[in-house]
Amino acid sequence: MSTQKLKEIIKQVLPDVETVICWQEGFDKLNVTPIFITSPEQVDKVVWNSACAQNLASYLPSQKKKVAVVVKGCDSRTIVQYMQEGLIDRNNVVVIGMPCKGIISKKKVQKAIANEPVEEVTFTDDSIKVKTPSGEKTIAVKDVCPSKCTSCQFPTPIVYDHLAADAIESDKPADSVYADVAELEGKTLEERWAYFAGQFDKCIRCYACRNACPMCVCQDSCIAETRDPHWITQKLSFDEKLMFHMIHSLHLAGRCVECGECERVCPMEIPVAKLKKKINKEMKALFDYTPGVNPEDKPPMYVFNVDEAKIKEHKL
Amino acid sequence: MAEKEYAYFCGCSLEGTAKEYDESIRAVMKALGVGLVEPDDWSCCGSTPAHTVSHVLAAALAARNLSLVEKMNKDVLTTPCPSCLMAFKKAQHGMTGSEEFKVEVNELLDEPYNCGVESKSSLQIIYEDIGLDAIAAKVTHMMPDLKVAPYYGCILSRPPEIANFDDPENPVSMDNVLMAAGVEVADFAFKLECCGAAFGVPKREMVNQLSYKVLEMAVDAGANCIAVACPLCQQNLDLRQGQVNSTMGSRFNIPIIYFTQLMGLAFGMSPKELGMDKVFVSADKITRRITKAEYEKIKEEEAAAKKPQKAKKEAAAEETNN
Amino acid sequence: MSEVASKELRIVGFLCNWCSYGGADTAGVGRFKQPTDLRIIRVPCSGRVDPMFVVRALITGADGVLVSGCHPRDCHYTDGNFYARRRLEMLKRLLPFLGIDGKRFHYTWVSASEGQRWQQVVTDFTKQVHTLGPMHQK
Amino acid sequence: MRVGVFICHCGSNIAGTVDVAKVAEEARKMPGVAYATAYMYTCSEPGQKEITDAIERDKLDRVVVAACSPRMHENTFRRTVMKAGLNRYFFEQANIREHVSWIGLDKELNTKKAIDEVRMAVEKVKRNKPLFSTSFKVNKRVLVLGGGVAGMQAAIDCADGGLEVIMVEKSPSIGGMMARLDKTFPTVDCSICILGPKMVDVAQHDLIKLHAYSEIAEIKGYVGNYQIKIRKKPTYVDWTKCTGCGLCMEKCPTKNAYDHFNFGAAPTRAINIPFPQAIPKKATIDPEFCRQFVKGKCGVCAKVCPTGAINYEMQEEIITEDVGAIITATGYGLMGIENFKEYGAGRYPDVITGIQYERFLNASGPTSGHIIRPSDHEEPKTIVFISCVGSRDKSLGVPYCSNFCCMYIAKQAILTKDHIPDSQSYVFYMDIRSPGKGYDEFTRRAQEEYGAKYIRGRVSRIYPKGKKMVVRGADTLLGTQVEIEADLVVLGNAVVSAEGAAQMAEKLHISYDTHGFYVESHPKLRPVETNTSGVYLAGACQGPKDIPASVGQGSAAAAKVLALFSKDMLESDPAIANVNINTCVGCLKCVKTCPFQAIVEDTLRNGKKVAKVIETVCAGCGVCTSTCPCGAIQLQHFTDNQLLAEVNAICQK
Repeated sequence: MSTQKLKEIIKQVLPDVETVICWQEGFDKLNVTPIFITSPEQVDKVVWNSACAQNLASYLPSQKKKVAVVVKGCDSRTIVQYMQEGLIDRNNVVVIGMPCKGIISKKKVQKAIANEPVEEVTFTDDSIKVKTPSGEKTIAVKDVCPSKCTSCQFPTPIVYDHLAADAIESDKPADSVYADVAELEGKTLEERWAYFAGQFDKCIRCYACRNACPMCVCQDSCIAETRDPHWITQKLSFDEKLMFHMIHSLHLAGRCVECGECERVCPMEIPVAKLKKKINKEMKALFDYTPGVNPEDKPPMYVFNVDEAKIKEHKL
Repeated sequence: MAEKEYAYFCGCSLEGTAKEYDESIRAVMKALGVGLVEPDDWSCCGSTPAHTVSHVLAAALAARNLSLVEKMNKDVLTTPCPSCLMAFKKAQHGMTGSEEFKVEVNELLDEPYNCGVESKSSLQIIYEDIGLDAIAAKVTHMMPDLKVAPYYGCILSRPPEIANFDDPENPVSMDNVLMAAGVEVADFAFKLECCGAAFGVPKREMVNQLSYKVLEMAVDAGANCIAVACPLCQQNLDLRQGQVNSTMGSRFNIPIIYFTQLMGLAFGMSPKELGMDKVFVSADKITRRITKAEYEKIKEEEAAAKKPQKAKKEAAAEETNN
Repeated sequence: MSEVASKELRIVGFLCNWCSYGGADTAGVGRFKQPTDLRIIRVPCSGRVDPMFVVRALITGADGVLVSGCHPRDCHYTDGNFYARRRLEMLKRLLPFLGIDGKRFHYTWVSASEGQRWQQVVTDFTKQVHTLGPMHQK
Repeated sequence: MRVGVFICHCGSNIAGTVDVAKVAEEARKMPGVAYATAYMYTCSEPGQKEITDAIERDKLDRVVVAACSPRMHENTFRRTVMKAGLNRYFFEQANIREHVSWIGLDKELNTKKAIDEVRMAVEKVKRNKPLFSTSFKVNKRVLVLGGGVAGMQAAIDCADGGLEVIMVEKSPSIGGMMARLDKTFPTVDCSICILGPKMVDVAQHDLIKLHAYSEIAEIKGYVGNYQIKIRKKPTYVDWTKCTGCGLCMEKCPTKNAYDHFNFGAAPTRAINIPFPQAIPKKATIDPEFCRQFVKGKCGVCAKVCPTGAINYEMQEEIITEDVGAIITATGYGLMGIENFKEYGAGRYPDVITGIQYERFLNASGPTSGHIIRPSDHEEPKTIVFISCVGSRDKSLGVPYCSNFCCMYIAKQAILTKDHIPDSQSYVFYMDIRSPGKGYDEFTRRAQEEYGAKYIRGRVSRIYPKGKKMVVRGADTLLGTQVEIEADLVVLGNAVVSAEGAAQMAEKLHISYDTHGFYVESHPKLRPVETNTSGVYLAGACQGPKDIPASVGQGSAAAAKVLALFSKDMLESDPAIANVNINTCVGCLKCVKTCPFQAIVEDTLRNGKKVAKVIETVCAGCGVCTSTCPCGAIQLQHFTDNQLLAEVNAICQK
């Protein structure tokens, strides 16, 4: 594993930065949490394994001084998007890239071990061995990974200053990215409505998805909770739940970097990212734009062409 | 297997009076690598009489054939006859423009027509799909005595919103096709003039007068041949040329040849194969052919003879300017 | 007309002040008869129309939403409708994915002089929404 | 909150198809409504008094009037509520005439719709905030775009009124289309004789600054304060040295340059002064034809110029002028002859356009006033004029009448007879449109005194026959086909918008119609204003117009500018964007999308980055408001909550 190299890089960059944002072990080995390293002694706490799910780049816009951050390939798109939107100063960020072959979804692992308490976890490159009171179980990462890993196009970060392991090429076909969207598109209007109505009705409006989203820049000013403007009431009705998810999706139009944090943190297991992925698919079709890939790109909703090649006038 | 393949509707005229049009099109298309497939069991396009009686019934006659094309999984139908073409285009225009009309027409058909076929004249296919370069590449022979007035007739490019091809007032497609085939083309002002059309039966004198004007203008333009793309035009100008002469006191003897026949001659095909023997006013005297190589040699010699004069003239001009 | 009159549906229109609202006025002045389902909200520019207004209207009871602005290049604010075009096209493509028929939402361009075009847009869109019927309840 | 609702009958305009009493009754039930009534004519003086009285009597603090379109009377009623002491933004107008009573047939449904419109207005007005204008200084200089007769009239009137005028003309001389004309109808007086003095006035007026051979590069700013960038195109002649002696033109060896002034009626020299009365009377080199540019050698004009004014290295120059108002008088164009395929599309030299013929008639034209046939320079005897060539022809995209062709064709027929007494003119026409003073008499004179033969019908084809052009058309009065063997055919080709009219409109932020003509603010009551305050229209840029109408509009536009500039300070529209610095997260997406660059980044004292609106630059489009994810930037008077209130008023499950 490349944990050792990661630690070396962190030690190397630490003197130049205020803090290094990385992962550490949480209350058990399946739960990894962020660590903000400010002194060399903390470096030993650093872990790198398939449980390192958090998108640490999310912390960047709120940093006032120069920091270093460790990112997986998927997380790096967040940095690129921040650069496109001018939300970070690239000169103030040291990016430590961590090539990644896939992470695990805690929820899927827990299901695989029937929600038993976790006693010990051993990580190998492509599997994890979980020890529970009823015994040991080896699970392949690909069987419990979040859906984003199954179509991962960027196993190696797009931007980085240091790379903590050898770069990896994607072995997933490009058209697999929107396979789930395409599958839904194949259904009827009524089936899709039934699907989304069922999913969004589960929402408890905890806003965890919003809080985890790296692109939700509004922080405390989120219009889901303001009276001025009063887009949405506090009523826990389906309409208001749907409205909230539409607000989230529309605000992320052409900006969602598909890091999957919203779905990872959702306690109700709502496929929160689906609508955003659909918009991304359309952004690709309309403007040949994929969020968080090229720092020189401009998010399509903030620019225009006088003659839009792909937008045709709609007839009644 | 041909490179391109189109559904082909020859229509009734091309099975009879305009046999040579059909023969020459098939020959030329084959040479150009285009396949033509006739729909099985095609029927009358509706022609001129049908739409004067009922638009719905006329459209149904046309749509029946179009639905056959749909069944062949073809989305383009080509027909050499402008009258058939207009019948198909009008049916298409009416049925796509109005859902009501479409339903009305389809009620009359065994197999409904879903409006998935675009009809194009064979001239359009040759001009747009095959292209001038491909035509020029096939030319083996030149006809140095020939000067042609291209005559389009009234409905090949009109009305523009239905025909949707070439310029409605000054079409140039046949001019360009013939020029690509190495044929000299005259500037002909009566490209679209009425030949008299189907009035040859009820009002023969009128047709004679109208045809006379077209023939006269062609001769005035210095042409010794009129190229046509319509069986009816051909008939009025060729078959009735004698009638014109006797009623108008003229002495026209100008061959009326389908543009595809001229293309075929330029491609080196035999006059027999192109049905050149089926026209009334013979074109034998004006269609003397020499090979392209011979022609180019003559041209080179002519240019060489002119060159010293030209150079001298240019030098003189330069001097006066400075 | 009788079909429309028998049962009105709720259609919300967002019209830019300079072109489409003027076009609707022109239609009125010309007495170009239209179905009565539409309720018009005046905005300065189609660029002011946040797609969330459309969503809010559709979620809270509208059966159809129509947005109309100045023709591209003719925006009173130069670029407003260019932004609108991108945003509304995005929404137009998203709605059916969610299960809301895209035909319930239409965006178009009508200038202040196009009274007849406005009549046509309203008539056709109202007809289109009526063929879909009332918006589904959850 | 106490809202007053006033429903206008508008005579029977509204009350005829809307149950206004029912609307008032329903309005009374709406939350917050303290008073509701219906009145015969709310906009009348007693109607307005009804409103002010009610505000006082019922202590109303918000007012809704349900009447005609707010585009009609919003300002009227805003002034009314202001008179009664309310802020003028505490007013909303529900449009129940144009959008309800005039378009719906069913009274019951109309009434229902009117009630909804009132409910929306009530909900909106309850959320309206008092807004206050700020004053700003006016730059009392005016830009006149175009030096044709309309622009010149506007410039002279403004300057006579004491305003500084900047005139920008794209061609080398002012004068426009009128300078090209030989005579004017219906008086048949010499065009340049009456225009010339005006041109001199423009040139010599102390307050008019002329930029000829120049174009607008950029327009920034707003009413009262525009910054104009003017591109002075290179003439390759130093105009400060050029005396207009014309020696260069005489000696220029390139004799085949396209003559823009003569519309190509004959070729000209590559260095030329467009016409003898040109102002400024200076030479310009056409680099498209000049040998020095095309071949890289010649230099004849530089050799012969007595003042050494020729400068082949001249570059374009951008200058800046600040003005407070703009008069647009950019004129019109003519449809190209290539569109008329049935008339030969320019292939026949003896088929020419009306303006080319005008140049042949003109004593200072290419033939010194001799009518010739371009093909062989012989004098034509049979001349056919065709009117409505392109005009009133939907298939060419010109459904409108070009306004003055009937008249100039009559004039040209008269002049033809004067020039060539043994000539015969024929005029093919659709209708004779001569509704001006003395106009119809004039067309009768052409026929009765000058023997022009008028044939009512269209020409279907023109074709050559020997040296003649055969014009074949229909005579619809006789019901026959006619063929005329003409020596010369003159086409009255359609008037179209000026080249680049659309791009100019985009620079000016004004509307143009599908044909490229500029749209006035109101077709009847505001004919020279545009929807952009500070920009006015004069002449044919708004639609085909003859000389008297263009001159009238020039003066009208000047009067509007003089009225605008009669105040030293202007009031700003307070309906602009406003940033809530508490909720702004400083993502600055609004800065990216603002079409006017009216939003900038600002840093608060606590170091927080926020957006800031430059009030005078903001035009109030609201693109920022729909861009802002957290609703921190709100377009005043069209805030999210105000629009949501309207949505909620109609969408309730």
